[in-house]
Amino acid sequence: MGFFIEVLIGGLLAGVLYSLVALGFVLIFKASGVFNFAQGAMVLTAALALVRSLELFGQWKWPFWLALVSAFLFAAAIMAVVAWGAERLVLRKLVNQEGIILFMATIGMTFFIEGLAQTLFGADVYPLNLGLPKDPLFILESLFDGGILVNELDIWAAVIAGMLVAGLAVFFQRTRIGRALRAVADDHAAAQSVGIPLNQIWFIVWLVAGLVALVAGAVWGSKLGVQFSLSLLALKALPVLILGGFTSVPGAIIGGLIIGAGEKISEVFAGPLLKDLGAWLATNGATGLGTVLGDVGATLTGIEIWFAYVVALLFLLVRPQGLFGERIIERV
Amino acid sequence: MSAPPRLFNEVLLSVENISLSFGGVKALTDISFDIMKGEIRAIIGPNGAGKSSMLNCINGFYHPQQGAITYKGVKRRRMRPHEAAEQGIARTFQNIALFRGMSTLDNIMTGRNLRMKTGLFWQALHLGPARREEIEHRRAVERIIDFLEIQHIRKVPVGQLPYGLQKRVELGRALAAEPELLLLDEPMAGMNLEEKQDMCRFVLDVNDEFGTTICLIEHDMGVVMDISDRVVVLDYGKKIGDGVPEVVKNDPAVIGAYLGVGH
Amino acid sequence: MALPALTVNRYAFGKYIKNRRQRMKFRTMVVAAAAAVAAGMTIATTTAQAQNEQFIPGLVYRTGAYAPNGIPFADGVADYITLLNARDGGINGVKLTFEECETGYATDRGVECYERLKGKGPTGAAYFSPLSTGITFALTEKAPGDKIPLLTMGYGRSDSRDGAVFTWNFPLMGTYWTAANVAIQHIAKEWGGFDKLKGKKIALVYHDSPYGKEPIAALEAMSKKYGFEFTAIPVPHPGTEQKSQWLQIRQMRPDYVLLWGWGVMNSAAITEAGNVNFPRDKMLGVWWSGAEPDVLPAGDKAAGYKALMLQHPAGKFAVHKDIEKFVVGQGKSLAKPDEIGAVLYNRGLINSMLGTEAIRTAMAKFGNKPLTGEQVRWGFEHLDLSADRIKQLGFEGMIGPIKVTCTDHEGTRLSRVHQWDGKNWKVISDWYTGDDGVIMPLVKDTAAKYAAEKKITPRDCSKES
Amino acid sequence: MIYREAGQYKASYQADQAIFPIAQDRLVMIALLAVAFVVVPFVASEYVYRAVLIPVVILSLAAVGLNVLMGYCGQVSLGSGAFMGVGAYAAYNLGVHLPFLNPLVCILLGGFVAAATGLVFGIPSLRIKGFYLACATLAAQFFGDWAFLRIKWLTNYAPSGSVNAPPIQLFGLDLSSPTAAYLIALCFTLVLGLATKNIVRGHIGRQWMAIRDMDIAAEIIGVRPMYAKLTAFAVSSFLIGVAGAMWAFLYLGSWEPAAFSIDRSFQLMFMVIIGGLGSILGSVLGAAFIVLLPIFLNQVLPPLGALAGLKISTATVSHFEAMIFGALIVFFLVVEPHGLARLWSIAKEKLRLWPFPH
Repeated sequence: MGFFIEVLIGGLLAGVLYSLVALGFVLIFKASGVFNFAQGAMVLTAALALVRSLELFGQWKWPFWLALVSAFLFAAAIMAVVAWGAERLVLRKLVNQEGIILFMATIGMTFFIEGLAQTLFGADVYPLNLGLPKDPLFILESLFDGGILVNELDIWAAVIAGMLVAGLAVFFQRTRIGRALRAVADDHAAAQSVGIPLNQIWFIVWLVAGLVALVAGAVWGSKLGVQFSLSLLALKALPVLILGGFTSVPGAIIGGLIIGAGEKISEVFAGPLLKDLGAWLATNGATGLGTVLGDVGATLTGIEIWFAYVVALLFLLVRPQGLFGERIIERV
Repeated sequence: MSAPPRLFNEVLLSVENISLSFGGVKALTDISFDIMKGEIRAIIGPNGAGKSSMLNCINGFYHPQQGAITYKGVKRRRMRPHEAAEQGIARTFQNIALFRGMSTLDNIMTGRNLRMKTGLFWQALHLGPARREEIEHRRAVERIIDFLEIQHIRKVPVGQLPYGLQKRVELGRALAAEPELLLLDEPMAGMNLEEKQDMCRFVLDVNDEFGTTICLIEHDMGVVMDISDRVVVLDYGKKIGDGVPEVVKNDPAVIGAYLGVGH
Repeated sequence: MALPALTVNRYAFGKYIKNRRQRMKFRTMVVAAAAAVAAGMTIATTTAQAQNEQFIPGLVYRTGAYAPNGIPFADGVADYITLLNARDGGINGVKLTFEECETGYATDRGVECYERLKGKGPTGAAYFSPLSTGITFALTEKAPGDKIPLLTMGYGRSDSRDGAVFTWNFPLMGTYWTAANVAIQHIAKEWGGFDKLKGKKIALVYHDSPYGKEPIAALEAMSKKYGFEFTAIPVPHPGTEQKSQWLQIRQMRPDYVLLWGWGVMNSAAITEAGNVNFPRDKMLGVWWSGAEPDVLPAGDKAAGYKALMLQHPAGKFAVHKDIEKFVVGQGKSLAKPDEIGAVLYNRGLINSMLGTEAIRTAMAKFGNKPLTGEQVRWGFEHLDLSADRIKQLGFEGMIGPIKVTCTDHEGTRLSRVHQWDGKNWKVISDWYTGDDGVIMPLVKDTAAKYAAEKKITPRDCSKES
Repeated sequence: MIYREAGQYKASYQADQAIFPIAQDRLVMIALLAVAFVVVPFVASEYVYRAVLIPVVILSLAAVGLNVLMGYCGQVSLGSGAFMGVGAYAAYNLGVHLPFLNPLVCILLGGFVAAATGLVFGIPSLRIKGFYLACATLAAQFFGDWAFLRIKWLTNYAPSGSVNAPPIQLFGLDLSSPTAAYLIALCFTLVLGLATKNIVRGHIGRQWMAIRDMDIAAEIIGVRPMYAKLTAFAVSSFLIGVAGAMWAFLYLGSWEPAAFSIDRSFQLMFMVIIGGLGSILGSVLGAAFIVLLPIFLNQVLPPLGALAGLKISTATVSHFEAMIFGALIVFFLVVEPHGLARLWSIAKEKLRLWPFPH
């Protein structure tokens, strides 16, 4: 039981990290209908800018807090440039194109941004230390033998994600720009007709997505070191998106939690469970079936790579618009 | 057209006590009427009266919660739209629903797909049965193209056509299926006088030459009163009138609905 | 002059605009295409090729997910060849030309590079080092036809050491089955003998690809032989997320964990091991999981982690002095200063050293002139580096003697273990030798299967000179 | 002047429905075929075969397959890499378990297995649309990746999970030379490409396009969405599967599952979109473009730098290559979102009017 809870918690915390990446996708999709594949590349770029400038300021013997703040500001500025480029050089020229064309354009951007980021900041692996604690913690030791293991960094990541979502909520609900963003998300043409400047809004949304990418990059970077593989995280966020719905911020969070927990639990328990079932069947007469099941159980490792997608897929079959997506009423 | 009313004696389709709602919103309430074989039947009513919803029920796109639809004497079970099409119901749409990436010819050819049966294998070879079939149906489609006088836009992608012509192509696509019942959803909306006259002519000719039963929704009262045999009037999802144009025209309830009296 | 009608027909006007736009588009495209072709033409002016040069190609990946590992290796490879040219004027008076081609770790790009470079120079490419499992597989098919040897130092198919079947493959210095065997030897030694393995649990955390799966067959065989319990835990590519694998390990409590990762997977594994408090000094990585980029991102958590060595350690040796003098000093080095002496940089040096020594060996037979791939293959098969020769070359302390034969394309089965102390890699073991009693049956078995699938008749090595 | 169709009258519907109704097009096509089959084998070097022609020809077929699904039927798929893999592994297993089958037959049969798999993974498309479907097809991709690695039977219990293609022979003739591989691939691609063209201009193709353009209207006029979508998935997967089997047998020879990873799926999608959605010719142009562009950039950048007096390192070249590749894709989409095929038809339009454009 203790182990199950441990896996569950581990999965939920991993899910939070997926959500961080998924959030960026949702923001941009909601506001501009663009499925932004470059989100992963933005995570990489932000993290590279952060870690390299931090390194540089460290060499200049700046105090850590100053270096850290300046590095974040520098990375944010880089993301602003990316957002500006995306809006000015790509989106603006592709207004009214089909979704798939826009999607394709963001893949083109992915190549460009990745190439540029590596040219500017290097292609090596750079350890990132933000002063976040990274030690394992054991909780509830009185209840379970050996306690439940959680990692401090993961908890910090969850706290940061929580703050980020809260911040976004305030931004969307309470600020003028936020309201404009929501208006644009509801209806581009209508928003434009009441005088909301679309281009400006798109820039802001890409900037916000860039800042989310910066946070994701900082957290993932502290975990893995800043390196190219960070851009592959985009793929981890996709099942979260289909489960949570492309347009829902809470969906990205809840979807992340479900996917995270689901894939960890399936990876850890599905194979052994089938193996045990096979062994039980084999000893209880059904030898043939037992062996087959045992073999299947033995094969059933490494399934987390597709398990999340299958969960999301099955869910979609029941609810094609995802967990929190808007219901589609078809008309002619 | 003050000719004496035409007489029909065979019911093609009858709608009995239909109710349809989306969530809490009632689109249709307890509607009954029938369509006789060979007639031109109009459905009129103010915006939001449920006219399009009614057509959607007839061709199986919406499924009414209550009531029954009997078509050709058979009470219909819940069905998908393409099954309605297989039984000989074709339609056009209020907002043009052509296949924008395809040419006029291909759009109308698609209308005949129900009658084209060769499988993938012959299609891939494009020989023998597949080629024969293609040419035979091309002939039929060319007759429709001639009938609608759209020869010159045969190979033009429909997305590039002006509105009036698109409407005509859409009619052609529906005709290509050689339907028994043709549902027209505002076929003349947004047209100028000349285009309307053309379209009226086509509708009447179709009814005359092919004996196709037609059920149309139209806002232009002049057109409706001129070409239809009988008219159903809907308002707020309820039927408020039904009968030959002369009677409906003078029905106080109908006048009230249109002029806003009594509400 | 009659004015045209003031009311412009909107439809026609729209059409005009559209045509105009299309024409503009078209013009842009034509101009762009013309510029590209012009650029291509300019490039086509090829530089004259000297006739007395030996061409050596380099397949590298300096970008993408594996770049952190690919860069130092590629720098080492290039720097050693630069050194030979600068210090010795090449090999026996034959100058070496070297050209890199970026594969990005992608198989089709690798094949393209191979095809592009194999015919360069007066005699074609001397040998190829594919540096990726996928590219190695694809080139193994093509090398026999082109008669170019493949130097796959410490990677590739483990059965390709059987030179009778794999005539053109040279997995010098060690295969994964050697690695697996040496790993178990080291664990047994730590525990005080092979009999101590009985009943113990050893887990393998591996990159879920042919590379990662390669050692499983050997480990399973040894688990039967020595009686330890063996569990293989796959990590899906790219290995950024390993929580479930390490939670399983925490639950299973193995006595030792072997790590067969590449790229980000290594540092992520070490980090997660720290997260579940699995002792790092009970982890042993393969030689592709034991370089600086694998431990640095994990920070303090990496301290104590061990890895097999492809014989050589990190640090600077005699050859590095020459590198400093002839390459770095002349501003010809590709490497950043702190890279020189890093594990993968040193491995790159050795890779080039073995390749060029094979050329030297072949020159002894075929003469001091640029050689064909076929002649270099002969050189590989007769490569024999004694301890003295290695000292001469400046590699003393890095590698042991190596002797390649027709039956043994691996040449040596020596290996050691080093440990990361948080700052540096420290050699902590003596030399081990791979046990052919364990490895050989596997090699024979799979090589025969390969020969059957490919309809290859193995060479009779007793008849080879 | 040269490209005039004036005076060419079509006397029958059959002539009007021909693939190349204009005589000049037919001539050009015949000339192209002659070059491809007769001239190329005499002039192409091995590099051209292995690095350019064979990949382009094989990936063209895969792109045609994906175009059937995406361009004609409007169903976005990111699982095409896996379907190539299904074709490859199916062909491999057929060869292993039925050794009397010729490898070329195995390649074709591999396509049928892929078609069956495509049918299964096409079922979600009946309910899911757009990007949701795109992401859902990733399930097929990752499931494929996993299955090829983990189900040992599929790789004939090879310890490392890598597999080898049998040598290609026909009637005792050894067909392992690059020329033979190229000609075989060319035949497969041409025949299947022609068959696909036939399908898309017939009533099944029209059903696909109807579903693509407006699925609801299509169903109302009698197109059965299930039949249309599933045939599209099956035909598409068949073509992609045959391409995958060729990729494995004729190009790689020996491969690991990563050869059919998600990168391949994205590459195919690039080809289809850059080439032009809903165009067979576009698929071929797209495949050529996407295969050749990186090679071109890679070869041209260093000398270009040298001209400018810079020595560009391999790393910089590859970073620049990525940047230029990405920028060119965006540029293309901005200039012509309908792809190379549309540019081609604009060019023909020009040629028709030339030299008197007004």
